[in-house]
Amino acid sequence: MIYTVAAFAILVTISLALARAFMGPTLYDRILAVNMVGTKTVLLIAVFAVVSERTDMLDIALMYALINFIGVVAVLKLVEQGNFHTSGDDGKGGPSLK
Amino acid sequence: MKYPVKHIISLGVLLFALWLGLSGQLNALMVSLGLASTIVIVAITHRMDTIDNETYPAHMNLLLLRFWLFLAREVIVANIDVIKRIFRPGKNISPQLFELPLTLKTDLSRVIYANAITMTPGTVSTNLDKKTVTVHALSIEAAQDLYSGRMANAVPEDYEDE
Amino acid sequence: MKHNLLLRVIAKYLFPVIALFAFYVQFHGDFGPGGGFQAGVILSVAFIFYTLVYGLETAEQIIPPYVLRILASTGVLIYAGTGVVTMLMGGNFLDYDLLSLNPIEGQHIGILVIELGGGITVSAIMLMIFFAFAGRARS
Amino acid sequence: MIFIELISWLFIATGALLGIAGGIGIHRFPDFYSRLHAVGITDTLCAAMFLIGLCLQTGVSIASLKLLLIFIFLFFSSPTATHALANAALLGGLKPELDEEYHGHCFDRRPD
Repeated sequence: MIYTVAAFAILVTISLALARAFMGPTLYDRILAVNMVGTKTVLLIAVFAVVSERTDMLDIALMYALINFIGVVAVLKLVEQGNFHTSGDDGKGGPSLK
Repeated sequence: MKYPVKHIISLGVLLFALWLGLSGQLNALMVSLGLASTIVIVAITHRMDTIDNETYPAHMNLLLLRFWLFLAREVIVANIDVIKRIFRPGKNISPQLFELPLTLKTDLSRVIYANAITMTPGTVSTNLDKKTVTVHALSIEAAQDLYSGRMANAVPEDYEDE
Repeated sequence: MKHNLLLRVIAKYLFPVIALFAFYVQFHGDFGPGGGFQAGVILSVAFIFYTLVYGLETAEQIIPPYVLRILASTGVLIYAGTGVVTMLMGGNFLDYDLLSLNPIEGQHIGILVIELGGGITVSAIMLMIFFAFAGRARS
Repeated sequence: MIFIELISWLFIATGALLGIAGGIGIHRFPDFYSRLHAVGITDTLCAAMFLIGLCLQTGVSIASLKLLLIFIFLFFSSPTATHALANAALLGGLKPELDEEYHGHCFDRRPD
Protein backbone atom coordinates (compact mmCIF):
# COMPACT_ATOMS: atom_id res chain seq x y z
CA MET A 1 0.00 0.00 0.00
CA ILE A 2 2.56 2.54 1.12
CA TYR A 3 4.82 1.31 -1.66
CA THR A 4 2.18 2.14 -4.24
CA VAL A 5 1.97 5.66 -2.82
CA ALA A 6 5.76 5.96 -2.81
CA ALA A 7 6.16 4.71 -6.37
CA PHE A 8 3.35 6.98 -7.52
CA ALA A 9 4.94 10.01 -5.86
CA ILE A 10 8.28 9.22 -7.45
CA LEU A 11 6.62 8.89 -10.84
CA VAL A 12 4.87 12.26 -10.39
CA THR A 13 8.21 13.84 -9.51
CA ILE A 14 9.85 12.24 -12.52
CA SER A 15 7.15 13.55 -14.84
CA LEU A 16 7.48 17.06 -13.38
CA ALA A 17 11.23 16.88 -13.94
CA LEU A 18 10.71 15.56 -17.47
CA ALA A 19 8.42 18.49 -18.20
CA ARG A 20 11.20 20.80 -17.08
CA ALA A 21 13.67 18.88 -19.22
CA PHE A 22 11.52 19.47 -22.28
CA MET A 23 10.62 23.07 -21.46
CA GLY A 24 13.91 24.16 -19.94
CA PRO A 25 14.95 27.46 -21.48
CA THR A 26 18.67 26.77 -21.16
CA LEU A 27 20.78 23.70 -21.69
CA TYR A 28 21.71 23.63 -18.02
CA ASP A 29 18.06 23.39 -16.98
CA ARG A 30 17.74 20.28 -19.09
CA ILE A 31 20.84 18.68 -17.58
CA LEU A 32 19.56 19.55 -14.10
CA ALA A 33 16.20 17.92 -14.81
CA VAL A 34 17.82 14.83 -16.27
CA ASN A 35 20.05 14.51 -13.21
CA MET A 36 16.95 14.72 -11.02
CA VAL A 37 15.21 12.03 -13.06
CA GLY A 38 18.25 9.83 -12.51
CA THR A 39 18.21 10.28 -8.74
CA LYS A 40 14.50 9.53 -8.59
CA THR A 41 15.01 6.42 -10.72
CA VAL A 42 17.52 5.15 -8.18
CA LEU A 43 14.87 5.57 -5.48
CA LEU A 44 12.26 3.85 -7.65
CA ILE A 45 14.54 0.86 -8.17
CA ALA A 46 15.25 0.73 -4.43
CA VAL A 47 11.53 0.75 -3.62
CA PHE A 48 10.93 -1.98 -6.20
CA ALA A 49 13.78 -4.06 -4.78
CA VAL A 50 12.32 -3.92 -1.28
CA VAL A 51 8.79 -4.68 -2.52
CA SER A 52 9.83 -7.70 -4.52
CA GLU A 53 12.36 -8.72 -1.86
CA ARG A 54 15.11 -9.08 -4.40
CA THR A 55 18.33 -7.86 -2.85
CA ASP A 56 20.25 -8.08 -6.08
CA MET A 57 18.16 -5.24 -7.52
CA LEU A 58 19.90 -2.94 -5.05
CA ASP A 59 23.16 -3.55 -6.92
CA ILE A 60 21.45 -2.21 -10.01
CA ALA A 61 20.27 0.85 -8.08
CA LEU A 62 23.82 1.52 -6.90
CA MET A 63 25.11 1.06 -10.41
CA TYR A 64 22.46 3.43 -11.75
CA ALA A 65 23.44 6.12 -9.24
CA LEU A 66 27.03 5.73 -10.36
CA ILE A 67 26.38 5.90 -14.08
CA ASN A 68 24.00 8.83 -13.61
CA PHE A 69 26.62 10.85 -11.76
CA ILE A 70 29.44 10.10 -14.19
CA GLY A 71 27.15 10.71 -17.14
CA VAL A 72 26.29 14.18 -15.86
CA VAL A 73 29.97 14.96 -15.34
CA ALA A 74 30.78 13.75 -18.86
CA VAL A 75 28.01 15.82 -20.45
CA LEU A 76 29.14 18.88 -18.50
CA LYS A 77 32.72 18.38 -19.63
CA LEU A 78 31.54 18.15 -23.21
CA VAL A 79 29.40 21.28 -22.85
CA GLU A 80 32.16 23.21 -21.13
CA GLN A 81 35.05 22.36 -23.43
CA GLY A 82 33.57 20.84 -26.56
CA ASN A 83 35.88 17.83 -26.36
CA PHE A 84 37.19 15.23 -23.94
CA HIS A 85 40.93 15.52 -24.31
CA THR A 86 41.87 18.92 -22.91
CA SER A 87 42.49 18.91 -19.21
CA GLY A 88 40.92 22.36 -18.95
CA ASP A 89 43.83 23.81 -17.03
CA ASP A 90 44.11 26.93 -19.11
CA GLY A 91 45.02 29.24 -16.24
CA LYS A 92 41.76 31.16 -16.45
CA GLY A 93 40.72 30.07 -12.98
CA GLY A 94 37.27 30.86 -11.75
CA PRO A 95 34.74 33.22 -13.24
CA SER A 96 34.61 36.86 -12.27
CA LEU A 97 31.55 38.18 -10.58
CA LYS A 98 31.99 41.74 -11.71
CA MET B 1 57.75 11.31 -2.19
CA LYS B 2 55.94 11.74 1.07
CA TYR B 3 53.33 9.06 1.06
CA PRO B 4 52.50 7.63 4.45
CA VAL B 5 52.08 3.90 4.72
CA LYS B 6 49.20 4.65 7.07
CA HIS B 7 47.09 5.89 4.17
CA ILE B 8 47.67 2.74 2.16
CA ILE B 9 46.70 0.55 5.07
CA SER B 10 43.60 2.52 5.98
CA LEU B 11 42.45 2.54 2.35
CA GLY B 12 43.02 -1.19 2.11
CA VAL B 13 41.14 -1.95 5.31
CA LEU B 14 38.26 0.29 4.25
CA LEU B 15 37.98 -1.34 0.84
CA PHE B 16 38.15 -4.84 2.28
CA ALA B 17 35.40 -4.03 4.77
CA LEU B 18 33.34 -2.67 1.89
CA TRP B 19 33.90 -5.91 -0.01
CA LEU B 20 32.76 -8.02 2.93
CA GLY B 21 29.68 -5.83 3.31
CA LEU B 22 28.76 -6.01 -0.36
CA SER B 23 29.45 -9.69 -0.77
CA GLY B 24 28.09 -11.23 2.42
CA GLN B 25 29.75 -14.51 1.43
CA LEU B 26 32.34 -15.72 3.87
CA ASN B 27 33.80 -18.75 2.09
CA ALA B 28 37.53 -18.89 1.44
CA LEU B 29 37.30 -18.34 -2.31
CA MET B 30 35.29 -15.11 -2.10
CA VAL B 31 37.34 -13.67 0.73
CA SER B 32 40.60 -14.33 -1.08
CA LEU B 33 39.21 -12.82 -4.28
CA GLY B 34 38.22 -9.76 -2.25
CA LEU B 35 41.71 -9.53 -0.85
CA ALA B 36 43.18 -9.76 -4.34
CA SER B 37 40.82 -7.06 -5.67
CA THR B 38 41.71 -4.79 -2.75
CA ILE B 39 45.41 -5.19 -3.45
CA VAL B 40 44.95 -4.44 -7.15
CA ILE B 41 42.91 -1.31 -6.43
CA VAL B 42 45.34 -0.03 -3.81
CA ALA B 43 48.16 -0.55 -6.30
CA ILE B 44 46.33 1.43 -8.99
CA THR B 45 45.49 4.21 -6.51
CA HIS B 46 49.11 4.35 -5.43
CA ARG B 47 50.16 4.65 -9.07
CA MET B 48 47.68 7.50 -9.60
CA ASP B 49 49.09 9.30 -6.60
CA THR B 50 52.65 9.05 -7.78
CA ILE B 51 51.73 10.29 -11.24
CA ASP B 52 49.39 13.19 -10.61
CA ASN B 53 51.15 14.26 -7.40
CA GLU B 54 48.04 14.52 -5.29
CA THR B 55 48.14 12.31 -2.25
CA TYR B 56 45.08 10.40 -1.30
CA PRO B 57 43.51 11.92 1.79
CA ALA B 58 42.46 8.73 3.48
CA HIS B 59 42.13 9.24 7.17
CA MET B 60 38.86 10.21 8.71
CA ASN B 61 38.21 10.86 12.34
CA LEU B 62 35.41 11.12 14.81
CA LEU B 63 35.09 14.86 14.26
CA LEU B 64 33.59 14.02 10.88
CA LEU B 65 30.82 12.04 12.54
CA ARG B 66 29.96 15.02 14.74
CA PHE B 67 29.97 17.22 11.66
CA TRP B 68 27.53 14.88 9.93
CA LEU B 69 25.11 15.13 12.84
CA PHE B 70 25.42 18.93 12.68
CA LEU B 71 24.86 18.79 8.92
CA ALA B 72 21.78 16.58 9.25
CA ARG B 73 20.13 19.19 11.46
CA GLU B 74 21.10 22.01 9.10
CA VAL B 75 19.73 20.12 6.10
CA ILE B 76 16.36 19.55 7.77
CA VAL B 77 16.01 23.20 8.82
CA ALA B 78 17.04 24.45 5.38
CA ASN B 79 14.65 22.04 3.66
CA ILE B 80 11.70 23.35 5.65
CA ASP B 81 12.69 26.91 4.76
CA VAL B 82 12.94 26.21 1.02
CA ILE B 83 9.64 24.30 0.98
CA LYS B 84 7.95 27.25 2.63
CA ARG B 85 9.39 29.48 -0.09
CA ILE B 86 8.13 27.16 -2.83
CA PHE B 87 4.54 27.34 -1.60
CA ARG B 88 4.54 31.00 -0.60
CA PRO B 89 2.61 32.97 -3.22
CA GLY B 90 4.05 36.02 -4.94
CA LYS B 91 7.66 37.05 -4.72
CA ASN B 92 9.21 34.42 -2.51
CA ILE B 93 12.95 34.53 -3.11
CA SER B 94 15.76 37.08 -3.13
CA PRO B 95 18.71 35.41 -4.85
CA GLN B 96 22.25 36.41 -3.97
CA LEU B 97 25.60 35.62 -5.51
CA PHE B 98 28.68 36.37 -3.44
CA GLU B 99 32.19 35.29 -2.68
CA LEU B 100 32.99 33.90 0.73
CA PRO B 101 36.59 34.02 1.99
CA LEU B 102 37.93 30.66 3.13
CA THR B 103 40.04 30.14 6.21
CA LEU B 104 40.26 26.35 5.96
CA LYS B 105 43.73 24.91 5.58
CA THR B 106 43.49 21.70 3.56
CA ASP B 107 41.87 20.81 0.26
CA LEU B 108 39.83 18.09 1.91
CA SER B 109 38.18 20.44 4.42
CA ARG B 110 37.54 22.98 1.65
CA VAL B 111 35.78 20.29 -0.34
CA ILE B 112 33.78 19.13 2.70
CA TYR B 113 32.73 22.74 3.32
CA ALA B 114 31.70 23.33 -0.30
CA ASN B 115 29.74 20.09 -0.40
CA ALA B 116 28.04 20.95 2.88
CA ILE B 117 27.02 24.32 1.44
CA THR B 118 25.58 22.62 -1.62
CA MET B 119 23.86 19.96 0.43
CA THR B 120 21.83 22.43 2.48
CA PRO B 121 19.09 23.65 0.16
CA GLY B 122 19.01 27.41 -0.11
CA THR B 123 22.73 27.72 -0.75
CA VAL B 124 24.76 26.26 -3.63
CA SER B 125 28.50 26.61 -3.99
CA THR B 126 29.18 27.52 -7.60
CA ASN B 127 32.95 27.85 -7.59
CA LEU B 128 35.72 26.75 -5.28
CA ASP B 129 39.37 27.67 -5.19
CA LYS B 130 42.08 27.90 -2.54
CA LYS B 131 41.02 31.29 -1.19
CA THR B 132 37.31 31.74 -1.78
CA VAL B 133 34.11 29.89 -2.41
CA THR B 134 31.43 31.48 -4.59
CA VAL B 135 27.94 30.87 -3.29
CA HIS B 136 24.51 31.34 -4.78
CA ALA B 137 21.95 31.74 -2.02
CA LEU B 138 18.19 31.68 -2.34
CA SER B 139 17.55 34.24 0.35
CA ILE B 140 19.32 36.99 2.22
CA GLU B 141 18.89 35.10 5.51
CA ALA B 142 20.67 32.03 4.20
CA ALA B 143 23.50 34.21 2.92
CA GLN B 144 23.88 35.95 6.25
CA ASP B 145 23.85 32.67 8.08
CA LEU B 146 26.70 31.47 5.92
CA TYR B 147 28.58 34.71 6.51
CA SER B 148 28.38 34.24 10.25
CA GLY B 149 30.83 31.34 9.81
CA ARG B 150 28.79 28.89 11.84
CA MET B 151 29.15 26.11 9.31
CA ALA B 152 32.79 26.85 8.49
CA ASN B 153 33.66 26.49 12.17
CA ALA B 154 32.00 23.10 12.33
CA VAL B 155 34.00 21.63 9.44
CA PRO B 156 36.60 19.25 10.82
CA GLU B 157 40.14 20.41 10.13
CA ASP B 158 42.83 17.94 9.31
CA TYR B 159 45.94 19.40 10.89
CA GLU B 160 47.95 16.26 10.36
CA ASP B 161 48.01 16.59 6.63
CA GLU B 162 50.03 19.72 6.00
CA MET C 1 37.66 20.56 -15.38
CA LYS C 2 41.15 20.35 -13.99
CA HIS C 3 40.74 23.65 -12.18
CA ASN C 4 37.74 22.23 -10.36
CA LEU C 5 39.14 21.43 -6.94
CA LEU C 6 35.99 19.76 -5.70
CA LEU C 7 35.70 17.28 -8.55
CA ARG C 8 39.38 16.46 -8.27
CA VAL C 9 39.17 15.46 -4.61
CA ILE C 10 35.87 13.62 -5.07
CA ALA C 11 37.24 11.69 -8.05
CA LYS C 12 40.12 10.62 -5.88
CA TYR C 13 37.70 9.31 -3.28
CA LEU C 14 35.24 7.66 -5.64
CA PHE C 15 37.72 5.84 -7.85
CA PRO C 16 38.57 3.02 -5.39
CA VAL C 17 34.92 2.56 -4.45
CA ILE C 18 33.76 2.27 -8.05
CA ALA C 19 36.63 -0.07 -8.89
CA LEU C 20 35.81 -2.27 -5.90
CA PHE C 21 32.18 -2.35 -6.97
CA ALA C 22 33.34 -3.47 -10.41
CA PHE C 23 35.33 -6.33 -8.90
CA TYR C 24 32.33 -7.27 -6.76
CA VAL C 25 30.10 -7.47 -9.83
CA GLN C 26 32.83 -9.44 -11.58
CA PHE C 27 33.08 -12.21 -9.03
CA HIS C 28 29.45 -12.44 -7.97
CA GLY C 29 28.05 -13.11 -11.41
CA ASP C 30 26.55 -16.40 -10.29
CA PHE C 31 24.80 -14.98 -7.20
CA GLY C 32 23.27 -11.81 -8.58
CA PRO C 33 23.13 -9.71 -11.71
CA GLY C 34 26.54 -9.18 -13.18
CA GLY C 35 29.42 -10.97 -14.73
CA GLY C 36 32.43 -10.17 -16.81
CA PHE C 37 30.91 -7.78 -19.33
CA GLN C 38 29.14 -5.56 -16.84
CA ALA C 39 32.12 -5.53 -14.51
CA GLY C 40 34.43 -4.60 -17.36
CA VAL C 41 32.22 -1.68 -18.24
CA ILE C 42 32.03 -0.48 -14.61
CA LEU C 43 35.80 -0.71 -14.22
CA SER C 44 36.33 1.26 -17.39
CA VAL C 45 33.75 3.79 -16.19
CA ALA C 46 35.89 4.35 -13.10
CA PHE C 47 38.86 5.14 -15.33
CA ILE C 48 36.73 7.27 -17.63
CA PHE C 49 35.63 9.35 -14.66
CA TYR C 50 39.25 9.79 -13.66
CA THR C 51 40.12 10.78 -17.23
CA LEU C 52 37.30 13.32 -17.37
CA VAL C 53 38.56 15.07 -14.26
CA TYR C 54 42.32 14.77 -14.61
CA GLY C 55 42.69 14.93 -18.38
CA LEU C 56 43.68 12.44 -21.03
CA GLU C 57 47.44 12.87 -20.67
CA THR C 58 47.48 11.89 -16.99
CA ALA C 59 45.24 8.90 -17.61
CA GLU C 60 47.42 7.70 -20.46
CA GLN C 61 50.41 7.91 -18.16
CA ILE C 62 48.67 5.71 -15.61
CA ILE C 63 47.57 3.10 -18.13
CA PRO C 64 49.68 3.45 -21.25
CA PRO C 65 47.94 2.26 -24.45
CA TYR C 66 50.37 -0.63 -24.87
CA VAL C 67 49.32 -2.00 -21.45
CA LEU C 68 45.71 -1.83 -22.63
CA ARG C 69 46.57 -3.80 -25.75
CA ILE C 70 48.38 -6.42 -23.68
CA LEU C 71 45.44 -6.66 -21.25
CA ALA C 72 42.90 -7.01 -24.08
CA SER C 73 44.79 -9.90 -25.61
CA THR C 74 45.46 -11.49 -22.21
CA GLY C 75 41.74 -11.64 -21.58
CA VAL C 76 41.07 -13.40 -24.86
CA LEU C 77 43.96 -15.78 -24.14
CA ILE C 78 42.49 -16.66 -20.74
CA TYR C 79 39.14 -17.31 -22.37
CA ALA C 80 40.46 -19.42 -25.22
CA GLY C 81 43.14 -21.01 -23.05
CA THR C 82 40.51 -22.45 -20.73
CA GLY C 83 38.81 -24.02 -23.72
CA VAL C 84 42.08 -25.46 -24.98
CA VAL C 85 42.90 -26.83 -21.53
CA THR C 86 39.59 -28.65 -21.39
CA MET C 87 40.23 -30.03 -24.87
CA LEU C 88 43.66 -31.25 -23.76
CA MET C 89 42.01 -32.93 -20.82
CA GLY C 90 39.95 -34.92 -23.27
CA GLY C 91 36.68 -33.01 -23.38
CA ASN C 92 35.03 -30.54 -25.71
CA PHE C 93 35.96 -26.87 -26.05
CA LEU C 94 34.99 -25.13 -22.75
CA ASP C 95 33.88 -28.38 -21.17
CA TYR C 96 33.97 -27.07 -17.60
CA ASP C 97 33.14 -30.37 -15.91
CA LEU C 98 36.67 -31.64 -16.37
CA LEU C 99 38.36 -28.75 -14.57
CA SER C 100 37.88 -30.40 -11.21
CA LEU C 101 37.13 -33.86 -9.91
CA ASN C 102 33.67 -32.74 -8.95
CA PRO C 103 31.77 -31.60 -12.10
CA ILE C 104 29.77 -28.94 -10.21
CA GLU C 105 32.90 -27.44 -8.74
CA GLY C 106 34.45 -27.63 -12.18
CA GLN C 107 31.57 -25.61 -13.61
CA HIS C 108 32.09 -23.06 -10.88
CA ILE C 109 35.80 -22.62 -11.53
CA GLY C 110 35.29 -22.59 -15.29
CA ILE C 111 32.69 -19.83 -15.19
CA LEU C 112 34.83 -17.76 -12.82
CA VAL C 113 37.92 -17.97 -15.05
CA ILE C 114 35.99 -17.32 -18.25
CA GLU C 115 34.29 -14.28 -16.73
CA LEU C 116 37.64 -12.98 -15.56
CA GLY C 117 39.00 -13.17 -19.09
CA GLY C 118 35.89 -11.49 -20.46
CA GLY C 119 36.05 -8.74 -17.84
CA ILE C 120 39.68 -7.92 -18.54
CA THR C 121 39.11 -7.76 -22.28
CA VAL C 122 35.93 -5.71 -22.07
CA SER C 123 37.40 -3.11 -19.72
CA ALA C 124 40.58 -2.79 -21.78
CA ILE C 125 38.67 -2.46 -25.05
CA MET C 126 36.19 0.04 -23.57
CA LEU C 127 39.05 2.19 -22.36
CA MET C 128 40.80 1.96 -25.73
CA ILE C 129 37.61 3.07 -27.45
CA PHE C 130 37.21 5.95 -25.03
CA PHE C 131 40.83 7.06 -25.36
CA ALA C 132 40.56 6.90 -29.14
CA PHE C 133 37.30 8.86 -29.06
CA ALA C 134 38.57 11.44 -26.60
CA GLY C 135 41.86 11.97 -28.39
CA ARG C 136 40.19 12.22 -31.79
CA ALA C 137 40.44 15.96 -32.25
CA ARG C 138 43.88 16.25 -30.68
CA SER C 139 46.22 15.21 -33.51
CA MET D 1 6.75 -4.56 15.33
CA ILE D 2 3.78 -2.54 14.10
CA PHE D 3 5.47 0.47 15.66
CA ILE D 4 8.54 0.20 13.40
CA GLU D 5 6.21 -0.36 10.46
CA LEU D 6 4.35 2.85 11.23
CA ILE D 7 7.55 4.86 11.59
CA SER D 8 8.85 3.57 8.28
CA TRP D 9 5.55 4.47 6.60
CA LEU D 10 5.86 7.94 8.05
CA PHE D 11 9.37 8.29 6.64
CA ILE D 12 8.36 7.08 3.19
CA ALA D 13 5.28 9.31 3.09
CA THR D 14 7.37 12.35 4.09
CA GLY D 15 9.86 11.46 1.38
CA ALA D 16 7.08 11.24 -1.19
CA LEU D 17 5.71 14.66 -0.20
CA LEU D 18 9.18 16.19 -0.30
CA GLY D 19 9.78 14.73 -3.75
CA ILE D 20 6.58 16.25 -5.12
CA ALA D 21 7.42 19.57 -3.43
CA GLY D 22 10.80 19.59 -5.15
CA GLY D 23 9.13 18.75 -8.45
CA ILE D 24 6.79 21.70 -8.04
CA GLY D 25 9.75 23.84 -7.00
CA ILE D 26 11.57 23.42 -10.28
CA HIS D 27 8.53 24.88 -12.00
CA ARG D 28 7.87 27.66 -9.50
CA PHE D 29 11.34 29.18 -9.38
CA PRO D 30 12.23 31.66 -12.10
CA ASP D 31 15.79 30.90 -13.19
CA PHE D 32 18.31 28.09 -13.38
CA TYR D 33 20.24 28.96 -10.24
CA SER D 34 17.18 29.05 -8.01
CA ARG D 35 15.96 25.76 -9.48
CA LEU D 36 19.17 24.21 -8.22
CA HIS D 37 17.88 24.75 -4.69
CA ALA D 38 14.59 23.00 -5.45
CA VAL D 39 16.47 20.01 -6.80
CA GLY D 40 18.57 20.15 -3.64
CA ILE D 41 15.49 19.24 -1.61
CA THR D 42 14.77 16.13 -3.58
CA ASP D 43 18.40 15.11 -3.63
CA THR D 44 18.98 15.34 0.10
CA LEU D 45 16.09 14.98 2.49
CA CYS D 46 13.72 13.19 0.13
CA ALA D 47 16.27 10.52 -0.77
CA ALA D 48 17.28 10.21 2.88
CA MET D 49 13.67 9.72 4.01
CA PHE D 50 13.00 7.07 1.38
CA LEU D 51 16.14 5.13 2.11
CA ILE D 52 15.74 5.28 5.90
CA GLY D 53 12.14 4.15 5.55
CA LEU D 54 13.15 1.23 3.35
CA CYS D 55 16.01 0.39 5.74
CA LEU D 56 13.49 0.12 8.59
CA GLN D 57 11.40 -2.21 6.47
CA THR D 58 14.20 -4.59 5.68
CA GLY D 59 15.68 -4.71 9.17
CA VAL D 60 19.33 -5.53 9.76
CA SER D 61 20.43 -7.48 6.71
CA ILE D 62 22.59 -7.24 3.63
CA ALA D 63 19.78 -5.30 1.94
CA SER D 64 19.83 -2.53 4.53
CA LEU D 65 23.60 -2.37 4.21
CA LYS D 66 23.27 -1.86 0.48
CA LEU D 67 20.60 0.78 1.01
CA LEU D 68 23.01 2.52 3.36
CA LEU D 69 25.69 2.32 0.69
CA ILE D 70 23.35 3.88 -1.90
CA PHE D 71 22.59 6.60 0.65
CA ILE D 72 26.28 7.35 1.22
CA PHE D 73 27.02 7.30 -2.48
CA LEU D 74 24.16 9.68 -3.26
CA PHE D 75 25.33 11.99 -0.52
CA PHE D 76 28.80 12.17 -1.98
CA SER D 77 27.75 12.43 -5.59
CA SER D 78 24.66 14.62 -5.72
CA PRO D 79 26.22 17.78 -4.20
CA THR D 80 29.22 17.22 -6.45
CA ALA D 81 27.02 16.96 -9.52
CA THR D 82 25.10 20.09 -8.48
CA HIS D 83 28.33 21.97 -7.88
CA ALA D 84 29.75 20.88 -11.23
CA LEU D 85 26.53 21.93 -12.96
CA ALA D 86 26.45 25.36 -11.27
CA ASN D 87 30.13 25.85 -11.99
CA ALA D 88 29.70 24.93 -15.65
CA ALA D 89 26.75 27.32 -15.96
CA LEU D 90 28.68 30.15 -14.33
CA LEU D 91 31.74 29.55 -16.51
CA GLY D 92 29.48 29.21 -19.53
CA GLY D 93 28.25 32.74 -18.93
CA LEU D 94 24.72 32.14 -17.71
CA LYS D 95 23.81 35.18 -15.64
CA PRO D 96 21.74 34.61 -12.51
CA GLU D 97 18.72 36.80 -11.78
CA LEU D 98 19.78 38.55 -8.61
CA ASP D 99 17.76 40.56 -6.16
CA GLU D 100 18.28 44.23 -7.06
CA GLU D 101 17.52 45.49 -3.61
CA TYR D 102 20.38 43.83 -1.77
CA HIS D 103 22.95 43.02 -4.38
CA GLY D 104 26.18 44.98 -4.21
CA HIS D 105 26.11 46.73 -0.89
CA CYS D 106 25.09 44.09 1.56
CA PHE D 107 28.21 41.95 1.57
CA ASP D 108 30.92 44.51 0.93
CA ARG D 109 32.20 44.01 4.43
CA ARG D 110 31.91 41.02 6.63
CA PRO D 111 29.17 41.62 9.20
CA ASP D 112 30.18 40.89 12.77
